[in-house]
Amino acid sequence: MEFGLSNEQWMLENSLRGLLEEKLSLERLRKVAEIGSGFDATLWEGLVAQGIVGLLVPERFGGSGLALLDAAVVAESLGYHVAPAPFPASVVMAPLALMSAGSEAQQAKWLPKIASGEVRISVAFAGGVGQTGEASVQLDGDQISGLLTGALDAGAASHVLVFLPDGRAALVDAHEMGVAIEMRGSLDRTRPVSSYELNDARAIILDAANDARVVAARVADAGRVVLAADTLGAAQSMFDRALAYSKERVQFNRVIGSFQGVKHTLADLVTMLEPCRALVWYAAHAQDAVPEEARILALQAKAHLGEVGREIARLTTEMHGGMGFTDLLGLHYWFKRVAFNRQMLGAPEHCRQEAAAVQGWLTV
Amino acid sequence: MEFGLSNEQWMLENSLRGLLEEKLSLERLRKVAEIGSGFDATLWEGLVAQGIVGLLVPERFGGSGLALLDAAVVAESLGYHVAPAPFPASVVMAPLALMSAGSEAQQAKWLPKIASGEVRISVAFAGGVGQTGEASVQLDGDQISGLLTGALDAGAASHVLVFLPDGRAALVDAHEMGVAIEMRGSLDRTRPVSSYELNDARAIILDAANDARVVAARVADAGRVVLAADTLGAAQSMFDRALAYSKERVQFNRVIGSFQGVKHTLADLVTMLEPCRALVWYAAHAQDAVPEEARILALQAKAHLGEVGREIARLTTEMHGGMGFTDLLGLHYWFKRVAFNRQMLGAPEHCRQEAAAVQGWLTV
Amino acid sequence: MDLAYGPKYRALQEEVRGFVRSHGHLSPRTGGGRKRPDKRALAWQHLLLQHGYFARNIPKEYGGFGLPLDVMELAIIADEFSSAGVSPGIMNQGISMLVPTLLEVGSKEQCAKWVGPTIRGEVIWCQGYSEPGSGSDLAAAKTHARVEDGHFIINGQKIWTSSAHFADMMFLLCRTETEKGKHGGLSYLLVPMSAPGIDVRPLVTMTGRAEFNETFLTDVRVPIDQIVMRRGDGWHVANVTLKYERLLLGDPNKLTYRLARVIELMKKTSLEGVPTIQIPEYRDRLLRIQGEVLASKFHGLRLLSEQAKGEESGVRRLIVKLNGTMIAYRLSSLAVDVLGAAGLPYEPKGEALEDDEATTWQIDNMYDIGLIIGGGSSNIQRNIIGERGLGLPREPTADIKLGPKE
Amino acid sequence: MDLAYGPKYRALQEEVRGFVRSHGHLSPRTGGGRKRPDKRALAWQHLLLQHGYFARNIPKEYGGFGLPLDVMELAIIADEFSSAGVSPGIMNQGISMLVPTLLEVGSKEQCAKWVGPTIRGEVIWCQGYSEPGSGSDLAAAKTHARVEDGHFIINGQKIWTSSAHFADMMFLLCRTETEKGKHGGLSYLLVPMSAPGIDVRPLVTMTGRAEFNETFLTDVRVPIDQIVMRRGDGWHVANVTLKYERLLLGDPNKLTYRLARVIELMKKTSLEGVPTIQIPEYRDRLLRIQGEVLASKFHGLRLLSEQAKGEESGVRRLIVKLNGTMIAYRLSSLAVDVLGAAGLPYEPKGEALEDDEATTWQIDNMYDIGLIIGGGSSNIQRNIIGERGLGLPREPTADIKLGPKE
Repeated sequence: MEFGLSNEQWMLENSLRGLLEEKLSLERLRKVAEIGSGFDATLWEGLVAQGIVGLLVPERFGGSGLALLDAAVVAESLGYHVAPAPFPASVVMAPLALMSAGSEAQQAKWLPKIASGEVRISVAFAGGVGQTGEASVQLDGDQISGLLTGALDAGAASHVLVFLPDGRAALVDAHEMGVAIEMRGSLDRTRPVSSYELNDARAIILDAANDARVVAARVADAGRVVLAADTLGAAQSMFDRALAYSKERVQFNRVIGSFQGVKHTLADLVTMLEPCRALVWYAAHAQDAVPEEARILALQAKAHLGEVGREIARLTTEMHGGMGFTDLLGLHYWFKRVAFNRQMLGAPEHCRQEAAAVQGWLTV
Repeated sequence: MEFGLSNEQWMLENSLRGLLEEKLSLERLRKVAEIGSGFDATLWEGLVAQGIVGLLVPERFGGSGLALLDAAVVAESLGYHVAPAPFPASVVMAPLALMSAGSEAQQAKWLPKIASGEVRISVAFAGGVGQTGEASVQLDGDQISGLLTGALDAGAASHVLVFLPDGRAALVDAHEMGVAIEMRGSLDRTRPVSSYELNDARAIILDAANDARVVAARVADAGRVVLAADTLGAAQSMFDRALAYSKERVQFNRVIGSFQGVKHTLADLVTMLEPCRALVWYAAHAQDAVPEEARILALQAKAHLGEVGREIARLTTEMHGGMGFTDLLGLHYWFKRVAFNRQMLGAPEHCRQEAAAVQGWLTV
Repeated sequence: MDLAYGPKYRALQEEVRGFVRSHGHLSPRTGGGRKRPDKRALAWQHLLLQHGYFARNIPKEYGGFGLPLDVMELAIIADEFSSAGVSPGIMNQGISMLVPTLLEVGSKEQCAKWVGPTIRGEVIWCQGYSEPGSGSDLAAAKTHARVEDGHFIINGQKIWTSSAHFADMMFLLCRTETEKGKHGGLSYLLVPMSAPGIDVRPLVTMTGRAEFNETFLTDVRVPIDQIVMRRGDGWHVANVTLKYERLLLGDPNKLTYRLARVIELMKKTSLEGVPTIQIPEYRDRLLRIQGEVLASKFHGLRLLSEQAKGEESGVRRLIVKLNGTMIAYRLSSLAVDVLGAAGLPYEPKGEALEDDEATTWQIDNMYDIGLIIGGGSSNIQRNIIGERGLGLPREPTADIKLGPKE
Repeated sequence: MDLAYGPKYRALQEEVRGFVRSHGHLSPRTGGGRKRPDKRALAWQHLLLQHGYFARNIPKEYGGFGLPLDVMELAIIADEFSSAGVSPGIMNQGISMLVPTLLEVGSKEQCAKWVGPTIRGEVIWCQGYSEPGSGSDLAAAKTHARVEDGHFIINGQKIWTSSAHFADMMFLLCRTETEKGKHGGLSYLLVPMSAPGIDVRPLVTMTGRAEFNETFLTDVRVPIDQIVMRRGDGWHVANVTLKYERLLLGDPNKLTYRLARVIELMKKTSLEGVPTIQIPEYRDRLLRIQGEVLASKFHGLRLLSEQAKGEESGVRRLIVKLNGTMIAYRLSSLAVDVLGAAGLPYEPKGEALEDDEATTWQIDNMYDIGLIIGGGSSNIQRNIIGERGLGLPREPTADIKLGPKE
């Protein structure tokens, strides 16, 4: 028995971190952020080459057939480097939706293309996941119309997967007639915020789900776990930088990390942060292996990392003094990634409320 | 214009503090706490002699005709010394209820006796103030029956004033037939927790109120302000002691107050605590002078002091190290007073909910 | 406690209401301080000064209205202006920090020369305190000035000089007495930004906007009488200014105003159809902060009252910045939260920010962190509160002197 | 992550279930540690040891079951025992702190002599660390021992010696090498409480109960071989014990158990007719803490797993106490809150405490503060985490040595 990552998982993380360190200097990050699409073609190629894009796709469809825990390991590394890559929706949620709700034929058609990086699918919910913003879509036969806000990974997506209020999922080609996408500048320049306007666009309904609502919740939960893992990485990165800074920066003739004011704050932050890793790991593991705990853990991991991430983002910024507030160190990219993750797919308050409902503590 | 206490109020406080320092040594406190009735006859005589017992009673009925702000000043001093004295109910809420809801004859009969200290009235609510615990009373003509828990100042009370669920107030002689009181050991040994069992006891209805519910809320709010002031005093006392201790106690060859760990905590505590004084003053003042803000301020003062008090009570206890956890310094009397005040007449969560309702932010 | 409106106050209230009714349409938008006041703002400022609704207690000979301090009057004016939504006048570092500093420790000549133009909004100041190597440890400033034929010749670099790109003047902390040690070697100079040798470079912050600058000074010449107090008194003067900065940064009026904005926002935004002000988890957070804001507001009135009576405020005054900046941050965090995913679109560079609720709140939230850091980070505030306010001993080896007691 | 139950684990699970079914009725009440185990508890302990459900990984020659550490096995046993509500065995300072210390740094003879009787519950230990003048600064201990004809002669005073009034033995930190400086002069002795010259006086705490003692030692004689490691090694040994104390005090199993109790309580208590678990303001607090408890629980499993694999846990292990004690406090605070005014009746001295929900929670809440203070206050924990865990430099003049790295 082992509570922790396997050697394979550590290796996966290692090689990914190598890639990210190589491809994603701060200058490069600034350039990609300038564009704001959340997509870096060179980095994407690297992810494809490492087999990360087809992480969850079964081997028979050309993927690696790995588990959500592996995806969480990847997400933590991506968050650590605020990598501009369409991962949560395109690499995790969309293939998971296809695997859970797609027919054999649909899977055979789409999963190989996902694994090869050829198709990148954005995901949007029309209600039900605690996300603010407008969303109203109607399905008429195989034609879909309406407005969708807060689509994930839409920056360079070829398709969008729409979750209808009843839980059914409809796949729409982003370049079809009747699909208009509006990208808006996002707080997190490594992740776009996009809206889709659909006017009688052709939709492919994933139709093999027994219970569409269950699938929708499962996909949302997987996204939550991955966002939590991403926040974990981003927060860890900010913590590491603040720690290093506190050992270098001298004020009042002392390295600032020798002052209890700074030292105790760092101690409090690591005390908050370190247990989050085990929570994220187990929450990811539970999605595949412990169904009876899966929902609570996804919701709690998302909520808890949202809270811890915010505290760490603020306090590590403060620890850098005025420099932390400037653009110069680029710390703010991490700050904003944490803020973005907190608000997507249900903010902490909503996730806790849903976790209460799952446990029967909420009479509707 | 002046935002602050008048010279008279400072004098009132000064002479009261003199009395309390003289009469209420830690040994004396321990003895009274051993009994647990929340009543110290010697101290009570002193309070009568200083005119504090008739503070709110109009001069024509033998009192001083002062305002709730004066009562708050007194309450802060009583809290500072964890004085075992039936003040919130007997000196503030009961006379206020008589003045607001009693007929001229009722006032003429009872208020002079209150001012002289001869009559001490406990107050209990049968619902409606956010207090947990059982309460169910029925009024049948002038006979009252039922169970009341959480009565304030019942330790040495001659009477109990019962607020019925509809807001009407009934005065019952504690020594009459059909009145049974059960005193239970209280967490705060300077304030008893008492229940009354009433069996066809004779009740005098205060019958001059236009709107009984308004009066009940007003009385509860006055109690809340006074409990908040009491917490302010108790918390200030704990803070003062922790500050003094941090200047004396040496560990690692340094006075502990020179460590940022201790210094910054004290700074945080004073930053929390000091603005509370202005809040309590204004909340008290508003009860008499600013009716449109009175409810919100009473509820918010109670809630805010509940939260601040708890933090200060815990952290100042911690700052005393192991000694803080013992009985030796007696710090725990203050700790428990703060805990008691927090829970009575509506805990913080309830008070905030009621404040939301008052502001129209709660649709029922 | 005497907060009752006597006839004098009722008269003032009537007067202000009348003014707002008849002149309110001339008011510029409220807020600002990040730009040079435009014509409209200058004209409005002139009107306010004429009526004594601004600089009411500054002596007439310096351009103020010359009345003795009366907190109630100020509260009435502030209330009427804010409830009518008209601008209470220009807010900037010159007005809030330099003017009270000059009035407290400057010479008569300096007050006569600078106070008037500054409060009229004609002269804009920036603050030359922090340097890249001395953010918290201000007294370690390396920028220095030597004296040569009746002038200081200044060389060095300052950072966080907000408004430097449009300011007329800088109040500058620099080292003039090399032999006098860390704190004793500093002086406080008034430097025209038009002087040759000053180079201002914008500094982009985490919000994506250039709210601050770095300012490089190379052989900048300033006449020797452009000093506040004497050579070597700079640390004392700087601390007077910092005292006013702390009060400015924790200003409870701003908290009250922001609380009202959050309440408005929570009535408008909704989550799955329910207004967020009705969602108990958010509402309870709002109410907790409301309690804190109320306490801060009345605490502010108490401080003003003590000031009017000439009483010592001690630690009560020192806590204002630490308290106020954290509450402001909690408020903007709540606003960001209730906006949810709809709060993520962000366009910080456009002009029409006022209508872009999401961007405005995100900027506020990040700027609040800047304010927690600026003007002495929270840990510096805690040292000041602990040491000056509570009399706790200093760190054994820290050699900082914390300046004069307040 | 390999948490799947292989056949070996399913078999163990079956075995434990069978044991609980057939023997569960023999279990004493869970909890305790504040009293000497009674006959029933001793018999139950004996059964557990026989079956390897206690001391499973302690070598056979010392009275354990002698199996290699397998975290999953321990988790299965703990789960089955707790879900059946039967006692997992005796918990006390001897078992949780002294036994692992001896196994780590004690001699074979000491292990052979003390481990068995201690895990059987026959020998009860108390901790002689803190002194009135050295609560946080343990190494400043003044209690000293001189050597005389093959004995240590001990004089001094210890405080916070919980269980001293019924303990058989004390592990004691005292000064033996006067010439060797603060940390180098200490030794770690094993002292029989029956030795002449020991005087135990109860110390009443804020709960109103005598949970601790002061212990006075006057010319107490102990044979010279009753020392763990060598003279002058006391600070090292004490820190080994403190490491286990930190893990004990932050035990995540206790948090999980307590969370379940709070949930039960919140289903039972109501405010104006609504169960408190349905009141969003309380429920949201519960859920926040649930998130923290879950994180702590899995973090604990991770630590066990690292231990089993012989990996370094570093800072991850050091945070356990700071983290766990604060969460425990927040849980008991929530319990006290939902009890409201009904939580105020308090009878700490009676025997039938278990049924008195109000008193039990109030005691827990205060005791939690005691645990935050005890075993190294939170500020001491933060220093340890910062300095040993994160490699931050020490205070410049503090002359404490923090003992061996973990």
